[in-house]
Amino acid sequence: MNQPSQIQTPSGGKMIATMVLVASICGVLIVGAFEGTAGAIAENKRIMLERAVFKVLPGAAGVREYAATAAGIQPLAAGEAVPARGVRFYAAYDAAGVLKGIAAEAGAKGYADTVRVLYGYDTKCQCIIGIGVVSMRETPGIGDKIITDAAFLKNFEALDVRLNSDLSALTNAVRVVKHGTKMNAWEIDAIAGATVTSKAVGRGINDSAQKLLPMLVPHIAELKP
Amino acid sequence: MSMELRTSPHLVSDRSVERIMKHVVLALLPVCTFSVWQYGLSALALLIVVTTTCLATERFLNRAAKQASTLNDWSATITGLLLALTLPPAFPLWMGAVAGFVAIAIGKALFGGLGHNVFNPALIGRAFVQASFPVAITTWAPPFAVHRFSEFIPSTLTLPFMIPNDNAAWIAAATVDGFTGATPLARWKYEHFVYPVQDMLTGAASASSGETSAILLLLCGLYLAARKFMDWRIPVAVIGSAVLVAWAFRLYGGEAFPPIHLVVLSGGLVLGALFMATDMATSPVTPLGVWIYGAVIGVVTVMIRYFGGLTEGVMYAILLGNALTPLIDKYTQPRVFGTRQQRKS
Amino acid sequence: MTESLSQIFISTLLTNNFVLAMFLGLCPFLGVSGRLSTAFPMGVATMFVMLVASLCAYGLNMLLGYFHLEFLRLISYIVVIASCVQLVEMVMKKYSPALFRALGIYLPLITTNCAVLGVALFQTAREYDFSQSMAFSFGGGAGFTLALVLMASLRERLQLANVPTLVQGTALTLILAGLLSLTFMGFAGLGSLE
Amino acid sequence: MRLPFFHRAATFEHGIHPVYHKETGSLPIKRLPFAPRLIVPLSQHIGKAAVCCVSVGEEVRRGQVIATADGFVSLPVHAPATGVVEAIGVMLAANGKMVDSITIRVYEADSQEVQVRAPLDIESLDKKELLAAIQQTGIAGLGGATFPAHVKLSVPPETVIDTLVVNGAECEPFLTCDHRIMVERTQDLLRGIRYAMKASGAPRAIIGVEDNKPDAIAAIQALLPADGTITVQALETKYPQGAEDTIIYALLGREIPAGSRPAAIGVLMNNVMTLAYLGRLLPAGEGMIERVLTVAGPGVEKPGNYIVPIGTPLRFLLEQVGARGSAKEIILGGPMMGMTISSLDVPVTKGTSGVLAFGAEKLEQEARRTYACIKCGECLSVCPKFLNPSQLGLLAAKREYAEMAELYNLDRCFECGCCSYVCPSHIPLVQQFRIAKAVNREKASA
Amino acid sequence: MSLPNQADQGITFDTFMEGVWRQNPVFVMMLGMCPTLAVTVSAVNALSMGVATLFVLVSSSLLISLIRNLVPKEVRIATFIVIIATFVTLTDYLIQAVSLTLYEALGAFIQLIVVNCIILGRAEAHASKNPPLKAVINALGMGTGFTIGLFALGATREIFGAGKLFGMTLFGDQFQPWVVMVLPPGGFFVLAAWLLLFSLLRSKSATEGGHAHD
Repeated sequence: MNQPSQIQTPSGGKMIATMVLVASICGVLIVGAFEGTAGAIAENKRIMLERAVFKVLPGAAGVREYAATAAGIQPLAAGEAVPARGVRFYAAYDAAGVLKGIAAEAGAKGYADTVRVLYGYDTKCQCIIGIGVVSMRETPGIGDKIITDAAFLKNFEALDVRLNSDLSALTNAVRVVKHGTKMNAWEIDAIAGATVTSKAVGRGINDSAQKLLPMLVPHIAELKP
Repeated sequence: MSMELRTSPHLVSDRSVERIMKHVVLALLPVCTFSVWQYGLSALALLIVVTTTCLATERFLNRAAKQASTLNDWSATITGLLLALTLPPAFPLWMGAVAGFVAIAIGKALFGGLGHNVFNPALIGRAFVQASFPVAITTWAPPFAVHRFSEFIPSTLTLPFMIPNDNAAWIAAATVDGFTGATPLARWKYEHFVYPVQDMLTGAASASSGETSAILLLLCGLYLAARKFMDWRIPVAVIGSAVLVAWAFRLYGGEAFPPIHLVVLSGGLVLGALFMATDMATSPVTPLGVWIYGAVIGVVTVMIRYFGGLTEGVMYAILLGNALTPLIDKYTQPRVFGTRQQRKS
Repeated sequence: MTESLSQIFISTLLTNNFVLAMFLGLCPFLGVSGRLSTAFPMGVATMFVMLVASLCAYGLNMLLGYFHLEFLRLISYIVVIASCVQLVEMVMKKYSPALFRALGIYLPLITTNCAVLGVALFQTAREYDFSQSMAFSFGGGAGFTLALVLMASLRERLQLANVPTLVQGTALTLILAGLLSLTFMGFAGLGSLE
Repeated sequence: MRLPFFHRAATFEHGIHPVYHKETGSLPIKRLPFAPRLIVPLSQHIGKAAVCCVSVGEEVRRGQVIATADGFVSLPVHAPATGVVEAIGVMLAANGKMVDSITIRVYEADSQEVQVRAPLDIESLDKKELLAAIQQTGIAGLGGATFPAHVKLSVPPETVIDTLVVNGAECEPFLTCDHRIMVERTQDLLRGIRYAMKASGAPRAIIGVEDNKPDAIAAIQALLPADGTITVQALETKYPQGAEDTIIYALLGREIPAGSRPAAIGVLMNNVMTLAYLGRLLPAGEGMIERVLTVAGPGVEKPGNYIVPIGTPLRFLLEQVGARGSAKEIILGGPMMGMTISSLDVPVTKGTSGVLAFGAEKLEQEARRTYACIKCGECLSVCPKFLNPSQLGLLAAKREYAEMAELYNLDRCFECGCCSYVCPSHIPLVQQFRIAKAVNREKASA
Repeated sequence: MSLPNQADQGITFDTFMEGVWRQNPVFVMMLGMCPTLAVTVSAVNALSMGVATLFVLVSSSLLISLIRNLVPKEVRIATFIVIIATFVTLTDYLIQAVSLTLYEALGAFIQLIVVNCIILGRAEAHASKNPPLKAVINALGMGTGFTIGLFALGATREIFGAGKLFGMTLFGDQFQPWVVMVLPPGGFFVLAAWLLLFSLLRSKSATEGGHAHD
């Protein structure tokens, strides 16, 4: 980008013309590409989201995006930003249009980088009934067991995240305990040898649930069609 | 009479690289013996395989570079023994061989051999296998198992390039009480369990083959320091700074932080401080530099143990110290005689 | 999911060091790490430009978001960053000629440093807020400087070693980078407990 | 007297403890016979060579001036024996160069009486006259530096000397001639010290002696003047305790600023041998015609300290002390800083403090394998100048001579040899530094 | 990057092969290192990144070559960068439309193609001085060379690091992957190993007296 300072060269007019030409070519190309691919990309994103949500909420057939704020919940259009202090969540419905559950993203710093998971929340049992990993860079062979380790995933078949009586926080914070010492429904049995990653998942879910559920649960009825 | 013409000095001391290295090997032998007594055949096989690989790699690369053999300076032997001592006793032999090869090839030969390397070769070997085989390197075996002198631990004999054999059945049959497979540091980190001091002194805790008995290590280190084959300032700085930081955390952080004996006696702190951090080629030469270097290692070790994802940080702390060595050396040049502010008399 | 500022800073400085773990800014890393005397000013200059770029990108992203012109993000980032570098260069030349002499020769090089564009792109992708972006770019720049200085000091020492001819040059630098990267793995998970 | 238990000798930082081999320290000084021919170089000191004032065939008396000083920084030469001038011309000197020399054939049957000038009444001389008289003795620094004594003692008017340091450390292994001088010629030494104090204006003198010579310390202590102007101080036995920087630091705690002379911190230093000869020759009006030196090493049968006439060829000297046929390496001076010679035909000069003969065993020991620097840092912990020989050696290997001088103070190195001595990799550090300095000097002059 | 000006020469096979072999951007010129190392954890990623770069390289070379006589010297580089950024944005959207999984695997490194020195280097040294066809062929060569280099790295790292190639298991279930290979240090090591191999081959052929190409 070495633009010399002598702008008043004789070719000033030509320069501007060229730049305009280049800019317009580029503009056309970019806008064309954006318009041309927008549909496919949106479709891709939808499929990916659905796949992720359906995995953590078995039996779901449709997804809608919402944002929860202190003021209540509101639907989001595709790609729309979440209002400040709000939390994005997905409401999943079965083929009959009945609310199957809520999915939301949780993340916490793991061993290498942030571990991001999507968890499915069942409104009836007030528990988490499934998780799926969105992204992580944990050590293959150790940390990435959170995707495959059956015993670990069993923690999330009914992880207790009930709210307390005034609906301000979880009755029992989600805790990760040492492998083989899980006693309560709100505890997560860590993977032996992958404690850091296990803890990241637990911490992420706890943080997210503590924030989302008190805003969401009072308005849960609004989601039922 | 033909006269020899030389320039001064005409006297030399009896110090020599071989002599220093030979004594380090000598000082490591009790540690090796203890590890074999503790873990039996598997530890012995690991020591032999890793050391042999190191020597073979050194010889092979000597030949490739068309230079005289450098085996007789004993440095490859030290690398092999130290490397084996930092690996878990049940580490598959083929992985040990990989570690040995990497230690000599990448850790040393690429830089031009002994004296030119900038990182401790043994630690490069270990860091490489730690990154490559993270599961195997954190799989511990019980000490003083019943059949240790008649049977190998199954994972030891894993076929090359294969996933390690499962040791569960062997460990169950070995009838060791309360073997959890976790090191004292890990048990603190995840359970806040305080290992009894005597277990850690006598080697009854899970650990790498050479790290278990702090007393034995200290005795061997004392021998080296007393005979001036080792810079005593480095281990003092490493352990001293680690104790100081641990003490400060314990004082202000209370029960959230482990007791000091756990910091000093567990893991590889003593082994690393005495035998790894003191590697001459990769530690500073300046008088002030060695203290800074030691302190950095001690502090970083404690930081990684307390706040990092790993339970043990000595290896990485020493490697970081190695990486900082050229900088430390550069900025701690001694004050030349005759440049001090004169005292008015 | 909100990461604290110190977490972001430590992460970009050590755990996910821009050069050693993210491979950003490799070209200058390999090129300017021969001597300590150039490595440090280069690191500082890059750190400064990264802060400026991060600042610009943050503002620009808000602007583009407001007008729904996200598809122009890349093109505007690169243009704005390049102009910013020019501007910084000019301002520096005018108000601090000493600093300009020290850093000036490195500034044009930085324009095509992917660490600078990387900061802008990653902070956008991770949806960092303003202070997080600043912590991120500061940590990234500091991490870049750290890696550069370490590498330069190691290479200076190896100038005096008998490195085999075959290994000399880029291969040696890459192996050193690999070993440094291996060393920095020890910081993995720093600050992730508790 | 201090209690031995609390005794702590003064010392400097760093340095080494080589094996001393000071066996000859207990043997009394003996006189050697005259060699049939003596070769007397005209330049045995730092400065301008003397001007020959005799001619071939001329008879000279022992002690007679045969060459006169050429200016201030120059010394006269006295005939070491009665005989006839056989030749005047270039001859091989110990440093391997050809230098102008006077060859004297010694009269075998002569009584060899010393010709003296009129004895001096030193008390009556003023400073200038005293210095002139000192110049006439022809004494140069006998410790090996061969700086003319009167030049060293001439203090510029603006400089104030508060202490005369008398160097009796004799830290080089094997050498014991200073030791014997202190024991046997204590009176001469103290007289010489007083002359030097007078000439330089120093109000006090400290004699520093390594604590491996308790008999020397006792001998001096018994004769010290009551006014306390001259004291003796024990020094730790450590090499290089006798170097200018280190002994002044050990005794006074002062560092000579880099690149300066001791006078900059008000100190003047002289060797015990120099002052002992000054004390002996000056009142008698004699010239420097012989000196005491140590002959030792595994290559000689009768090691000891001998009075040797200046100009005695080493071949004759070694025959007299029974040199073994296996002697392969002859060193002039001490083993740490001395130099080897290429021929046995070179003569003893004023600066020759010792002659050491080594056999083949030593050469074998030195032919050890050299390794790359393993950066053990031992050289840094022995360098009395606090240099970084490790880094200097690495730079020297890559011929970065300019950087050695600019960044790592190469020029401060005085080649004491401590770093080479301790180096486990057997890197010839001092030798490399010498080359580096020479190259830098050449570049600077070019 | 200062290649000889080849404007007056015709199109030869070497116009293409130059970038593939003699001036291979990865192994010889050491250009575009960031994506080279960051995305080569698997053969698929490496290949996709290579193809994406190839696409940007070829299309930007074409456009730049077409307007090369219109662009004044002063704004040359600025123009090039804008053009390159355009095609990168284009690629970015295309990849999103094809596969979001791939897009997430490559991450921000697609957009970082903008600052890949090969592209600007080619634009400056070749495309701005040569007619469209020749520029495109040369860019194709360079892009192919880059892709080959990336693929070599990606394949090596995937084979060692996961025991797979293109996701297919190669050595059976019991193979122990060398995890370090897919971690950052492994990237540096593998590239260094390839470089060593290349220089070993070159020194071999040099000692055997063979400068066949010259």
